[in-house]
Amino acid sequence: MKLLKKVSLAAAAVLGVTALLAAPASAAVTDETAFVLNTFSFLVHGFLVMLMAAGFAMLESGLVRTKNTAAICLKNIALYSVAGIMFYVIGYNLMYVDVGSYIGSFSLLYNPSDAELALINAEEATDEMVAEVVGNGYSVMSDWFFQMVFVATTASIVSGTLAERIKVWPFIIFVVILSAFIYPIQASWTWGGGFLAELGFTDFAGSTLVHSTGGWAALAGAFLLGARTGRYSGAGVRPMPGANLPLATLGTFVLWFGWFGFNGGSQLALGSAMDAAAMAIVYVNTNLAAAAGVVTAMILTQVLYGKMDLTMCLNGALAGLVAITAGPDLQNHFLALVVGGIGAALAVFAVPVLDKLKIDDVVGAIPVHLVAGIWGTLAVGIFGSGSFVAQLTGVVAVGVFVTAVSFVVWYVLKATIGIRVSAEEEEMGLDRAELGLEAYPEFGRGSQKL
Amino acid sequence: MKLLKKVSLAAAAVLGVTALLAAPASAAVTDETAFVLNTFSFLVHGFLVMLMAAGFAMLESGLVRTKNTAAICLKNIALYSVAGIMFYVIGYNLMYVDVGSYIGSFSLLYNPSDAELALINAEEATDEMVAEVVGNGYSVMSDWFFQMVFVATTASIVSGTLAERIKVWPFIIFVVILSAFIYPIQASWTWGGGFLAELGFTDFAGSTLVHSTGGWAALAGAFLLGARTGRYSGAGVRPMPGANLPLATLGTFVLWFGWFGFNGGSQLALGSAMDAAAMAIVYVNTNLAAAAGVVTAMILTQVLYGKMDLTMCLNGALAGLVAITAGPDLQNHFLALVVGGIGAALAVFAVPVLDKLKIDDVVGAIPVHLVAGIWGTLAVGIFGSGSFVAQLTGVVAVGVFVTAVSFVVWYVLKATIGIRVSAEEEEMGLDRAELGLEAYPEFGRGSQKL
Amino acid sequence: MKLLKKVSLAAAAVLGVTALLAAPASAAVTDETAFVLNTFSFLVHGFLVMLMAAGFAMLESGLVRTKNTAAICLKNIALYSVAGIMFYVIGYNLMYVDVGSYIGSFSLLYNPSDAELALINAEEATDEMVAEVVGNGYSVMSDWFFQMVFVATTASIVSGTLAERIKVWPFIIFVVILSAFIYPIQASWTWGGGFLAELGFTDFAGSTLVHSTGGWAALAGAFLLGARTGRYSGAGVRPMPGANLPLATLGTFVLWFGWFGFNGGSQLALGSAMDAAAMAIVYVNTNLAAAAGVVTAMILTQVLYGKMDLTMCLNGALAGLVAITAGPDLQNHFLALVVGGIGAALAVFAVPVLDKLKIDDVVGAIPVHLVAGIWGTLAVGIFGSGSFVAQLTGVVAVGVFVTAVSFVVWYVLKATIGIRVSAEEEEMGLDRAELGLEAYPEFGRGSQKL
Amino acid sequence: MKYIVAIIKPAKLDAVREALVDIGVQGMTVSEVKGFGRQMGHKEIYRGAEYEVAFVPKIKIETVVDEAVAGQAVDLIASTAKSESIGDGKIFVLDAESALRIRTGETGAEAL
Amino acid sequence: MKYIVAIIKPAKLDAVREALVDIGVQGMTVSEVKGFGRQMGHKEIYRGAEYEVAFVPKIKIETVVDEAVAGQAVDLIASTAKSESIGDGKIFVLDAESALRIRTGETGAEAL
Amino acid sequence: MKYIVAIIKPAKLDAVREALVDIGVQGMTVSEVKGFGRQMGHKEIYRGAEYEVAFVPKIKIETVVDEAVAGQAVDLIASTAKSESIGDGKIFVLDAESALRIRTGETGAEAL
Ligand SMILES: Nc1ncnc2c1ncn2[C@@H]1O[C@H](COP(=O)(O)OP(=O)(O)O)[C@@H](O)[C@H]1O
Ligand SMILES: Nc1ncnc2c1ncn2[C@@H]1O[C@H](COP(=O)(O)OP(=O)(O)O)[C@@H](O)[C@H]1O
Ligand SMILES: Nc1ncnc2c1ncn2[C@@H]1O[C@H](COP(=O)(O)OP(=O)(O)O)[C@@H](O)[C@H]1O
Repeated sequence: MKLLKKVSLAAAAVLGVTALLAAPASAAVTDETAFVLNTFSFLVHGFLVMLMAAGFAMLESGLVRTKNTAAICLKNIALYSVAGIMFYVIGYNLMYVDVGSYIGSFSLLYNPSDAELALINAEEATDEMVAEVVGNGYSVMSDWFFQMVFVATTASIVSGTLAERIKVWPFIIFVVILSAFIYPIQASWTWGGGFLAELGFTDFAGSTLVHSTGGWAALAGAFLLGARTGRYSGAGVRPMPGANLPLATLGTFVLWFGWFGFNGGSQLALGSAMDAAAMAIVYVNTNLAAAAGVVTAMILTQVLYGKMDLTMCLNGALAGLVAITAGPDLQNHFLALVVGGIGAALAVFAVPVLDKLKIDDVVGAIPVHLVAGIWGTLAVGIFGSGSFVAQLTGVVAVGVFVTAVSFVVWYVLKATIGIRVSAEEEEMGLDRAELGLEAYPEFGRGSQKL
Repeated sequence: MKLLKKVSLAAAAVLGVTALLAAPASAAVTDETAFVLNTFSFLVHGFLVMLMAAGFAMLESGLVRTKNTAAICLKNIALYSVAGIMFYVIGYNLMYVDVGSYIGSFSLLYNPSDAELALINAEEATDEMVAEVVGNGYSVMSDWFFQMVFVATTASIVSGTLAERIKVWPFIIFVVILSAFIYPIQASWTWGGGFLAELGFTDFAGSTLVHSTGGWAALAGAFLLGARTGRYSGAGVRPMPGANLPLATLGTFVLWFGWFGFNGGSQLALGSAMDAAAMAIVYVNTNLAAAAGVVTAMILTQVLYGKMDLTMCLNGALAGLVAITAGPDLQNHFLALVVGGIGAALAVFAVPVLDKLKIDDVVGAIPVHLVAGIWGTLAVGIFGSGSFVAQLTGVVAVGVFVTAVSFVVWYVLKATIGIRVSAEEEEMGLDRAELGLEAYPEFGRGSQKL
Repeated sequence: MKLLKKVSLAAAAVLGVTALLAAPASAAVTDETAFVLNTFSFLVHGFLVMLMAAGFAMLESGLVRTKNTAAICLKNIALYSVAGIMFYVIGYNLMYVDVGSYIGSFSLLYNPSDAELALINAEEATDEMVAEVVGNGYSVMSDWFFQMVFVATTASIVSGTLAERIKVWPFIIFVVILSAFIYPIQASWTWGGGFLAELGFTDFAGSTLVHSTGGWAALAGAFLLGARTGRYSGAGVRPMPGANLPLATLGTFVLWFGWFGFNGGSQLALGSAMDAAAMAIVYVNTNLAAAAGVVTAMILTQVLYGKMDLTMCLNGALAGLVAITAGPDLQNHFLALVVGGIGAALAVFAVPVLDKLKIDDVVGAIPVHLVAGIWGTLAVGIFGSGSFVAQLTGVVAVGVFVTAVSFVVWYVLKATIGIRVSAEEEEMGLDRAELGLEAYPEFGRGSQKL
Repeated sequence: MKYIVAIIKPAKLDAVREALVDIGVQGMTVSEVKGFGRQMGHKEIYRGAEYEVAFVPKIKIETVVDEAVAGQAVDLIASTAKSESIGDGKIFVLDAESALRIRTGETGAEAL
Repeated sequence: MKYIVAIIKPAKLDAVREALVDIGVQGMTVSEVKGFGRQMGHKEIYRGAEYEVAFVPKIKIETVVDEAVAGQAVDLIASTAKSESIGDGKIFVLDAESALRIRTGETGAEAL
Repeated sequence: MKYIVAIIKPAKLDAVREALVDIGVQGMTVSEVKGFGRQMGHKEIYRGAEYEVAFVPKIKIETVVDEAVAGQAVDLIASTAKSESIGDGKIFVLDAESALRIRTGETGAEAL
């Protein structure tokens, strides 16, 4: 279990050294090799998580209606880009640099360490140069890369909930604030070594820090944005079926794939047998929790509705993944089935509840990321090594902060430039209204063949 | 060439040690480093194979008709989930734990080793703890993860053949039995070190153990399930063109991508220069065989039908991959072109033959996985290091066992709960009949825009 | 910065050794470990680049009209296959084996080294065997694999520009010549250590060698092939909107994902802390340049056209990636934003310019790969370590050679078998005309449901 | 019997259907069409090139009704489909000589 | 000449086409439509919310035939398209004043 | 008023629309249809099995015009849509009893 997503590495490095002194040199992993392996782990797991941006894009493209598909594609590639830039500009520093209890440094930009540049630029690398670089345990930019992709995930969650009616630019502005301030600040409390970390709150890969955070921000937005026109008009709910379920399925598989990077990489080190073994355990728990989520959703929808609902089963897989994310280091894999299954069940039940509350969540991001994320975080206090009270504190602290700030930001956006397209534009679809094109110009009603 | 997918590792470890003693310590790979590399190889190659589940889902989504698309998506994510769970519950133990000649242990669940847990939970890791863990050569759960994804592949093959007419639940039940018993038992004969291994039968990554096994199970099912209504009515064959060929193309590329994990990871070790060099050879053969498959299918369909058939070219790529899977360690890469090309040719010719036999294989899984799988396995006896007789014996033994057991299982399912939807449901499409929704609700006939 | 994509490795190995002697053996990376890591880096980054073939296939499938979708899918899987085979048959040798100033060896086929086969086949690996293999720094076939996937990228670029009107077979023939001769010969000048390398021209991962090369070949083809019928008839340009923008978006994300392999792997080594740190820097620059490209395109299209154009934003991401590819080792990441942003801006402006010139580039490959590729190469002479004159020389030399040879090849093809389908076939669509099937048989006009 | 062809805005379909049902119209057949008329299509920009989409999506309702209710049906469709904005559509009435219900073989008014 | 409009179940299209060809009908035009009638649409559940799909997929066949064969054609369509189950569809007959074959300029019966 | 139904080749749509506009036809409604006629469908091979695609894609234009211009409109459509190759299509003319512009309530010729 890693309290601090960064500090731990020092530990790892130390452990490497211990082993080194203890064991015959020839048997252990050398410091430089550990450095390379730790760095490569960040890069490999980082590119896996990066692909989750594509996963979200496909999931959401499949679950919106055709007339809003191009807009959601644009939002997804835009948010991934903006989140990365803002995290480079300031986010990372607020999250990890000189973190006190509540926030890091306001310094701008984050670049390679002088030690690394010295080594890279050296005519002839001296022993000391190497040692100084290796001392950090991993390359600084590999860590930045791995941390960066998490921010984008948080932003992706928001886009799914608010799809089909939010204007593009206000959404982008919210992403700027989310990735530059909201996410990094709350994350510094735990992974940055802030007060939640000291409190003993633990979140291995971000059920709360990443997924619930996205969920809370989405909830605040959905509340102020309102439901899609006609969604809750008159009696009951008017479904607006997703237009392309194979894409939604692809997106879910890609997210599942990326999650091995999300959780596996959060072991944060690969420089020792201990880390390698622990990482493998994380992979297995991640996969089993998702599998349990799918099966749970299949059975539940069959029983509740008399038919399996594919979209709910996809949600189930993701809910299982979100739930296990806070503690994928469970040492008895059977518990991963339990955690994932319960997470999926909660998501399945949460979907109609949200509709009752007239909170319109287009892709089910709130049930999946917020509800299952809370459950997963608390589960660490039940099955895992964490304390329930500490876990609960973390959930509440992050929830209150993110919801409050997001609400204010959304509110200001709404009051100023406005966040919602006009009724006509909504009827016409965001693709034509905001992008002036169509996602599938040759299919169905809008066909440009005519 | 690895006879036993597990035992070999010990060998690798040993070799590591030898090299270690022989060479100046500073030059060789240390034991712990080898452990980390072996483990990481399982994880990286494992996540590649995991993505093949998405590849199969897209391939099949693209090759069925729209009205059955959501159902095939559901089956694909369900089978991947169920296969993983069953392999955890019992499959792995039947395949690898205390394997005699014909079957492993009936014990339940498979969890991390005590040595690993001891190391992970240690306040201070002692030298002995590390040594004990490292002694195994790789982390136990990393191996489980890599083995698990193979089971899912076997199940995916079945779903493609039986698409568009099989009921979801009976199919799931078959997958439970396939992944819990049928696959592990026959796999134990070879990779578990059973009688086929002793006989000298060799199957590097599973042309027979994985692909033909899936093919035989699919064949038995197709025989009992019958063809899609109207498929062979009256004169000749009525084609039912796949509804979304870009998705089928994407699926094929993704499978090709995953195959580097499938074959490359089956080197089973990365802890020495020898293993690294051998793994690179596997990658190259895998890619060349697939490429030869595509080109062969292009030329053949051009010559035979006067037009290139995209779906056949996709099948050709996969047939090339399946064919090389039994022996991707060929030391002259030119032979990979030969093996892959012949595999593709056999698949192209097998497609109409199956139609003659009125065996309705929706996506061509039998030509690709069974026919090319048999060829690839025998090819090891021709071009590779294996003995032809041993290879033939393996093909027959596995074929008889899998077909017989699958037939019985399908038969019982058919006689009890039934495996086929009604004619009306088939006409309506499995999506509406079994899932109560549509994969593309806004396109074409079923459009919910009206 | 690597002048020679191969030679550098020797350097890396040497450095490894130096560090070794200098430092206490136990602290450094051992030679064999470095060999394994270098090899694994080639394999991992190689499979990432391989997936770019799928990315191009989806991008192009999404940007053509439905009636030409299956044909573009076929071309994409065919070109990847053919390029790989031809690079094995002769390309690699022309590029890397005994390169003088202008060309390598005309020898055929490329197989594992005797040293590696000796080690792999040894009953008992001797110390010397290992040392001899390790001496090479990386496994020879892992390098071949990584180099091979680059050729396919070059060919993919061509297919996008010429889509919707070129005949399949002539295109394939061009790909044969491109991957067997045109690409390897010009690449040998730089990465093979030829005259451009001596001149000090540098191209880290191929802005010029890969992307501009593809762009020049496409330009020559587009010029001789002519525009799609009706595209420039009468006043102004008649747009022919891409039929499936979610697929185009997916393709862009997949390309972005693969680009970490493209640029990251071009560090060519992972066997030391220096290489690992440098590789991480490459990853970060790659991501930031693409992100800047997206944001730039969003803002530009909003300002220029009053609406964001999704397809231009996708182009922007790719233009940013192409631009940074020549020098992703920038040590101040802020510059990556500048390089990527300018690359995207140039691409956005180039699109209408090409239309003015009546050069019909279906997917915008020329603005993205040629224009941004030139910019990125020159940028190394501005922000990076390269000399502007040397960079310019390289751009011109490669441009002249590739354009001239491509023009001749296209010309001969046109004069002999012809390269363009008939007007009727074009109206009917290449899918029915050349493949005799439809990509989406159930949707829209061609629906086979009737 | 009258064969009524109504071209309306897609958003109005449900309202029109319900209105017709209320006055006892038992059936109708609907299709997605493209319309050209006074409501000009819109200009769009794609990759920097401006172009005109000449046709606008419309819904065509075909319903055969008894002489007696024809006028009422037309008025009802008109009032329900009206949005006062350009492009509301048209209603055409043709004469239908006969109608037949396939299932029962009934003809004339019974068939509607 | 008579303008026959037949709304049938999609599954019956091929049978009807062949039947018509047998009695010498040389051409027809077909479109995918949605039907509303006695055969009510079906209920579906999506993400826990039940809803009604009001319209059912149907096929519309339009064929213009000579006065003489009109009756026979209608009966034939009716008998072939019949499945006795609700939703079999309707056949309407209108009068067509003229027909013209674009390719040849032929008019009247020759044009059919 | 006349109700003109023209079945043409998809490629001819733009030309026909412009021609009609030139003679003052203010509106038309277009749909994608499948045609069966003398122009037989084409054979295709899929995965080694040959089959016949019976129907060919066509465009159906419906336009209601004033008695006066009907003849001219028909001739114009015919001349514009003609390619002399089989499958050019047909033009049918029916009588329309009334027309109504929903937006304004205008009827008769004003409604067109
Ligand atoms: N003469 C006509 N014949 C057939 N359809 C017509 C005719 N005129 C208009 N339409 C249909 O009615 C729709 C609306 O007509 P339009 O002139 O655009 O607006 P408005 O109904 O407000 O006058 C058109 O899109 C077209 O589908
Ligand atoms: N009055 C009508 N006008 C136009 N189409 C009709 C009418 N009545 C029925 N239809 C078409 O016929 C189809 C079948 O009619 P329906 O009443 O559902 O079953 P049945 O034909 O068995 O009575 C409907 O779906 C609709 O498309
Ligand atoms: N009797 C008919 N009724 C309705 N539509 C017809 C009829 N005959 C032909 N058509 C339509 O006209 C199209 C062209 O007719 P076809 O006989 O194929 O060629 P041509 O118009 O050159 O004789 C057909 O595809 C069909 O859509």
